[in-house]
Amino acid sequence: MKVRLLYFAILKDITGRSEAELTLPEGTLAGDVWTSMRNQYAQLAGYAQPPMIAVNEAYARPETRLRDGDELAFIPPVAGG
Amino acid sequence: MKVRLLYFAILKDITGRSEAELTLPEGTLAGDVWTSMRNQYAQLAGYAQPPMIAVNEAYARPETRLRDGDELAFIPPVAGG
Amino acid sequence: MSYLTDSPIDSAALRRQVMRDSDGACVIFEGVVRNHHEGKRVESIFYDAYRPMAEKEIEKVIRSVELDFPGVAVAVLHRLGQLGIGDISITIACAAAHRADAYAASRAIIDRVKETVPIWKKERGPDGEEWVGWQGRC
Amino acid sequence: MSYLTDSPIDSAALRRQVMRDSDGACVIFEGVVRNHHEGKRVESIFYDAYRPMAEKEIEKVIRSVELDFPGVAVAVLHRLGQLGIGDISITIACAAAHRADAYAASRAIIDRVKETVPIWKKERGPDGEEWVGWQGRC
Repeated sequence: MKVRLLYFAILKDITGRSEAELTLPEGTLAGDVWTSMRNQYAQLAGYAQPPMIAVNEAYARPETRLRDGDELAFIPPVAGG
Repeated sequence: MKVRLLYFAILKDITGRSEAELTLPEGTLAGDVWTSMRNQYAQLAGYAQPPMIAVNEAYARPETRLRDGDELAFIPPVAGG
Repeated sequence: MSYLTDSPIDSAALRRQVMRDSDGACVIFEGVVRNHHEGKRVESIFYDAYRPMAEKEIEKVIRSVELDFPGVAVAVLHRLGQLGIGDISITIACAAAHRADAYAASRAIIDRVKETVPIWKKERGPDGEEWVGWQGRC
Repeated sequence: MSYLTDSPIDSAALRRQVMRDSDGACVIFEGVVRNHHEGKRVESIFYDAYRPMAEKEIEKVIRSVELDFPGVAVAVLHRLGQLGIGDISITIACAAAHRADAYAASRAIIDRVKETVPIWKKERGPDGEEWVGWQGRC
């Protein structure tokens, strides 16, 4: 299945991109994607716990099972206002 | 001694004037002036206690002894803002 | 420096008076003439004041709030005379590095102004007019 | 209806959106770019957002505050992009019959916006730049 992953703020700086299309095995959890990001980017290695997670523009838990066509984003600590 | 008495708001409406010059015996207290106003104006008869009192543009107690040249005002319940 | 005016209040001007480069928060409070009070319709309000004393009492309120919230910048302007629905009767501008101080100072100022400053209002409505707060309280 | 903008914020326009004849109080909160943060000098701030989600989350904040403070009218606008010292990053306008509700609603909105809305800021200063809140918290 395909999932669109969006990068914002620090994650956009670290990855050097604003989005990616991921091809994932069925049953992948949102938190699993964070684990693979940590393995890929040294700057994230220290962050065992994922930041907040959004699936389809709403907050979701790391245990959320992704589905084909989902839009996934990791939400670093927000600092609006 | 002479004291200038200022009327504001409801007291201006009741007395029909904005100020008066009073000639008072030495030793008159601010509260005494209220008592004589109550005797003069029927609409104030029910108000045994004076409103807040100001002497020379600052809050003062009814027991304040007036002096020649003082400016006295009774302050109805304030409603600014 | 006067805290009283007979003209419409320009809140943006008060904002400009207080904002400094170190301020991260600005709270503007406006008291506005509304069309009701304690269940009765209001059509206009006349504000009277003991002007020189009101200036001094507003000054005292500002000084006390500046002591309670050091570093907060404050501006206050109260309008007098005849005001219609929607007219601003008072604007309070508070600027601070952090929002908690700006909110708290703003609230403290309006609360204290309503307690101590010799300003009065006469409400006019379809049933006549009345000095607010006079009946039974004096 | 968008709660995000790339242009300077006109707080007076938000005020006009919320005021009704029944409102006696208006509280305007402005978040402003200040020249310091946690002891460091700041020269500018870049605001990034997950725009469609931020719109939805601000909407949720407004709805929740409207439930908590019935009768309060609310307008919110957050600016994104590169802001300089003194620029308004967010304006919140709250109108209510009585001031207590206007203050409380205003404070609740800014507090909740800062907790839940996916907006980030990168501070730039003489020592370089940094995403606020990232270090050690994620």
